[in-house]
Amino acid sequence: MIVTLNRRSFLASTAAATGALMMPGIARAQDAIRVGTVLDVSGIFDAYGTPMDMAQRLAVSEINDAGGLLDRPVELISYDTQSDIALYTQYAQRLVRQDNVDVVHGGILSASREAIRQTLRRANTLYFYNVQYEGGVCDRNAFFNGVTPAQQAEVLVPWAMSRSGPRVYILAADYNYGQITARWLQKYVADNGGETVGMDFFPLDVSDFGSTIARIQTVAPDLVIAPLVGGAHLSFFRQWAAAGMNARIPLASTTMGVGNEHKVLTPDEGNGMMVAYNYSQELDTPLNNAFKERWIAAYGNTDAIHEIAVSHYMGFHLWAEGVRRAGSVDRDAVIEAMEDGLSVEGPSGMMTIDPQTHHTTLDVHLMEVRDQKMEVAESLSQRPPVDTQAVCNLTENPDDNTQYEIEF
Amino acid sequence: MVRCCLKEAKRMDLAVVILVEVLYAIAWLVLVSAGLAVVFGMMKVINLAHGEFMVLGGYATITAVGLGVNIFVAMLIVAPLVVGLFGLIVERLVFRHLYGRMIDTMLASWGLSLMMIGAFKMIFGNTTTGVSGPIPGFTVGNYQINGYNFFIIVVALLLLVAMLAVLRGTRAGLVARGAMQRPDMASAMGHSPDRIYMLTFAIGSALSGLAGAVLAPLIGLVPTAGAGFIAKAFITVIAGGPSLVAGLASASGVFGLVNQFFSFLVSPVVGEVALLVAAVALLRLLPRGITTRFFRGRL
Amino acid sequence: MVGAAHKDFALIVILGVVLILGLPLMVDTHVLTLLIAYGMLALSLGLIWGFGGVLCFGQAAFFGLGAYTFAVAGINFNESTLPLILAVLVPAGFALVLGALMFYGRLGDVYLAVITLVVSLILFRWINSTAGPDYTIGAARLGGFNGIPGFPILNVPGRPDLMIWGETLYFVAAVSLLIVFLLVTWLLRSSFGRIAVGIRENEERVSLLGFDIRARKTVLFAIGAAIAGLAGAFYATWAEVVTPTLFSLQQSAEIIIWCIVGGLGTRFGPILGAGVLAYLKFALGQQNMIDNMFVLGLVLVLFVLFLPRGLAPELARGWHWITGARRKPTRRNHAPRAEVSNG
Amino acid sequence: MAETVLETEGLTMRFGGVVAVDNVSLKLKARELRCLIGPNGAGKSTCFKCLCGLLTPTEGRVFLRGEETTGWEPHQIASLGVGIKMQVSSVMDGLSVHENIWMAARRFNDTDAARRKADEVIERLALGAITRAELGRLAHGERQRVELGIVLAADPWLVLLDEPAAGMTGEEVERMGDVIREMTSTAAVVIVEHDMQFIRSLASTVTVFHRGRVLMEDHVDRVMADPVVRDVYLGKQA
Repeated sequence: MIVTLNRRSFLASTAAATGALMMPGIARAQDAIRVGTVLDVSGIFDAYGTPMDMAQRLAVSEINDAGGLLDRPVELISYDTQSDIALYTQYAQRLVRQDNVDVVHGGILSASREAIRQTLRRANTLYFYNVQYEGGVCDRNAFFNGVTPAQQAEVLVPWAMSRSGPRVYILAADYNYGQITARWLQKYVADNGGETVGMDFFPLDVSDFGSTIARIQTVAPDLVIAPLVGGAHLSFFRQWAAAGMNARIPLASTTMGVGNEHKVLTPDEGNGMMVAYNYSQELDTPLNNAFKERWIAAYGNTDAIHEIAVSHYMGFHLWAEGVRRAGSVDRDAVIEAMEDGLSVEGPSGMMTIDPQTHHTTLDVHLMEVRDQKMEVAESLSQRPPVDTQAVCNLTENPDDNTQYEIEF
Repeated sequence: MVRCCLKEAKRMDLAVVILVEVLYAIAWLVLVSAGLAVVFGMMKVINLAHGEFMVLGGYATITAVGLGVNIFVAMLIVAPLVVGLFGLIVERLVFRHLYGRMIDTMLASWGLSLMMIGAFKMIFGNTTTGVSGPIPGFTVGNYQINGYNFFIIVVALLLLVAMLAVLRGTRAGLVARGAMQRPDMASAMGHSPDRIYMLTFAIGSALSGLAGAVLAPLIGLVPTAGAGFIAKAFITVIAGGPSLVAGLASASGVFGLVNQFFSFLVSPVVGEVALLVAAVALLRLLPRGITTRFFRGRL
Repeated sequence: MVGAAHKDFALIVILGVVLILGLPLMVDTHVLTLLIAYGMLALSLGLIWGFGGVLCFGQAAFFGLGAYTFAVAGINFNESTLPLILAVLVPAGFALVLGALMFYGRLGDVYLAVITLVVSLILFRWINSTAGPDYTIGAARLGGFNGIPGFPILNVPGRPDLMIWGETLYFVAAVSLLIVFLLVTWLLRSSFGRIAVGIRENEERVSLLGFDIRARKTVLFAIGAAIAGLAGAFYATWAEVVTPTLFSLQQSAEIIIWCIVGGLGTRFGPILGAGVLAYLKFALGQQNMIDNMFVLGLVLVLFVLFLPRGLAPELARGWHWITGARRKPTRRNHAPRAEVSNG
Repeated sequence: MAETVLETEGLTMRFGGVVAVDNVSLKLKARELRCLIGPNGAGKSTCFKCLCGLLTPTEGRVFLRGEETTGWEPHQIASLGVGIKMQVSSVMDGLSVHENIWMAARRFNDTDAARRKADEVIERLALGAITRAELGRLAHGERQRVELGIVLAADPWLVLLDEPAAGMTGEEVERMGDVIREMTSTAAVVIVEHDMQFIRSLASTVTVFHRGRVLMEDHVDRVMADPVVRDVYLGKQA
């Protein structure tokens, strides 16, 4: 291999050949469909990743128990990215070059998604990002089934403000998710006649919030909204409660509970926090109850189930349905089948692919944490991803490859 | 009229809150650095596994609490004992073969730190654990403060006083002071340096364990949490210079003040960077530490 | 002497070419490229520490700086030749300033370690908090925790459309490492290198001979940083993403361990150490039985205790023993880590 | 009249409250041999360190060949052509005899000339047998000779020696004396020394230090005969 003329076209045409070349001695099970995942099963984001990995394995075993996909078994190749963004590109490259997978599911933090999205696009390997995020990514090679700000924050903000007051303080994780989400929150606060009186960003390893809690008190907001992420940021909620602030200023979050934080915190620490997600374990639907039973059969109890584990599970089934409809695992065939407005019903209700954005239309529930549970206060059914729809149209512009950010 | 005074009162409250936060930051640095300072002061050895010793203290506390031990007993007694004992074993196994080889000792302790992180991951899982603070919130006028901050401040203060008392008032302290000034002095006085080093290391480890234990309720404990402690402890001890207690207190004072000032004014990240910049500036100006210029000859 | 030098260079080139062609038969070139970037990084510290006596606890700072420079400049210029040069120059320039600050301040060993450590921590903290949209250099967003993905990878000079990747990247990186190795060999044979070794052995003596050790140490420090920066650029083009963890303490720690395990005071040792340990880490990362940090730590402790001179001198001794060609007695390597500073 | 190569003016060095060197003024002519003596702690070594730039005096000035060098770095002073040997044997242990001496010569010569110069010095000091040996493995006397070689290799016009004869055997001391006398044909030499026998054999002018001050300055024989000096010196020694 000498210097290649055009790297992209080269990769596309020889990805399969390279993979085979690199591991000459190993015979492959030609008939298995190969699914790759990259998830943080260890490190400070393991609270997100481990249940997602469990959900992934559950979904794969469900499909294999039912005879596989297109009469072929599904083989899962998963890598633990150890909460290290640099490992994402490494393992993504390995998945496409060496393991030669048919699809990649995974990525948790938006940073990890952006680290691998281009690699997978270049390699023409279909990518599913199954986690709630800040919205706006427009890429025909990728599908998104997590809630975006227009689905989540747009309803959470007015609801939380109506239960507290118009002066809002925002505390966000300092990376693309937190930065962009904070700007959406600012917009919705203003749209609802409120005022953002303060905004702070915290790197993901900050765990001492003492000075911040004092600062918030000098501003005395009516409401704090905290899109904080990861194990270190969990201490904010602890310290907030330890200072007795939870009795004084109501708190809402777009992320709290996604990693089952409400189960790690004591009831006293967590009670009253307001959130909005696509899923709650407390949803009493036949599909959710059946799902929980299967989960219990596999893992003993439902402790680990959380929002993004379920969306990961749903994302995998969305892809599986796309493969069934397409009758092949070929990337273009699957994309076309998916763009046909394909939908799947599961533990979190109905999910329908929006062909224009490759995002999904889904249910959103406004919830309040009560005794380590998320009690549903209000359900809003089938909300489309209007934020991304406003900027992204893959039907007209299939080569688009940008993440649009909210201008404010 | 009433309004102005309310504002005045609120400002007073805020001053109290900030004062408590600053004292807390200083106390935090004192606690985090104490174990390292003892080992460095006596043996001129930088124990780079210090952060992991602290994490071990944290895990010891959490495990003990999980077994039903009272949290204060777990923090103040169980954790220092466990970590002190661990330090003793490690000193016998590894470090005593390396005395006089300063850089090698540092590297071995670094290796130990990596091993401990690995062991934590295998034993406790690469995940975040924690306990909730045992002290309720505290009201100052219009403000709420984390009551646990006071506990940290008191522990740090008691620790400094205890160190001073031991160094000043006991025979062991006398020997220790001798050893700090001239390493050969202690042996001349008829004390085996081997034993002194062993005990110093064990005591330093116990202090690390104590620090990790009392800080555990404030943070989410992960196997790699030690890295966050060692750098600041390292900086504080070196910047403090040769006098144990005075160096610890003065360096912690300067850095805690700088850190909290900027944290409060801008953000915690800027506070931390300000601390680091202050450290570089301080070492450039006083390359042998604060206590070579001020507080000379004190403890 | 001149003849001996030529023979040495020829030997290095022959061995180098054999290794470059032979290694891909055993290890996947994708992994090898990473090992080469790490080997170059280890060589950079091996030079300043093993031959100059400067123990830098923040060598990763220059590595990260090189990688970030490559990424940021690549996004701005849309090609990679100038960025590659900048990736060498920017860390070198930074090291000149930092080195001057430290060495002209007559800081002792431990203080040097603290300052380098603190500086790399500052860089890490700063880079890690640049996620906001305001932190841009030209067209490049620094991205904070996200790092910078999607920058142009290495291309043939003058031809941004001819990209170098995969197996080609391996050969380019390997030949670059060989060239850097030859340059280091030449440097160590020059007066500058020999005086640098003198400084390692006895700083005061050399200054009393009339050499300005501060300037010399600063220059050597900058050369080390330049090599680390180049390694960073190769890492960046290999990984296709740069993240703040490049600046981390963990990364700095690994470089030091590579040097110790490979053999300080040798040129080949650090490269060997990096190759062996990075491959070990990679292989251990594939399994969940035993944590790779644990193994790495254990290796370091065992080496410090039982094999403080590292692998390379032992291998050399074994080689001489096998060939029976003990032309000169094996030198006791006075690595600068054996002394106790009483300053 | 020979030119003045070394001069100090009111040289004073304080450490905290201790005055180690107190208002010392020295003057040395070209090719002069001068010994600084005095009991332990008299300040002669501190004074020596001020001369070669290892310490910056608190007060006072140092001139070398008329140029003020107060506060200069050691390497700047050495660069003027001053050869310095410290009290504690200070060589590059990991390097060979030849490399050590070559490095000293390299400061004032190019690579090849430095090699020739090193060969010459090695020959002159009869170090030929151990030229490739590593310094760390040599006996004390040999190391001292190598140090002298390091000083000679730079062709200095001023040589500063701190206790050159310490720890040497009688025969070695004798040879050292010869080398030093030979040095004075081209350079002024300052020696800090304890060993009275050695000083006597050099038969030079002596400056006696006591409590940081210059007690007396005269020819060695007259100094040794002086009752005050005997009192100070021997009183302390005993």
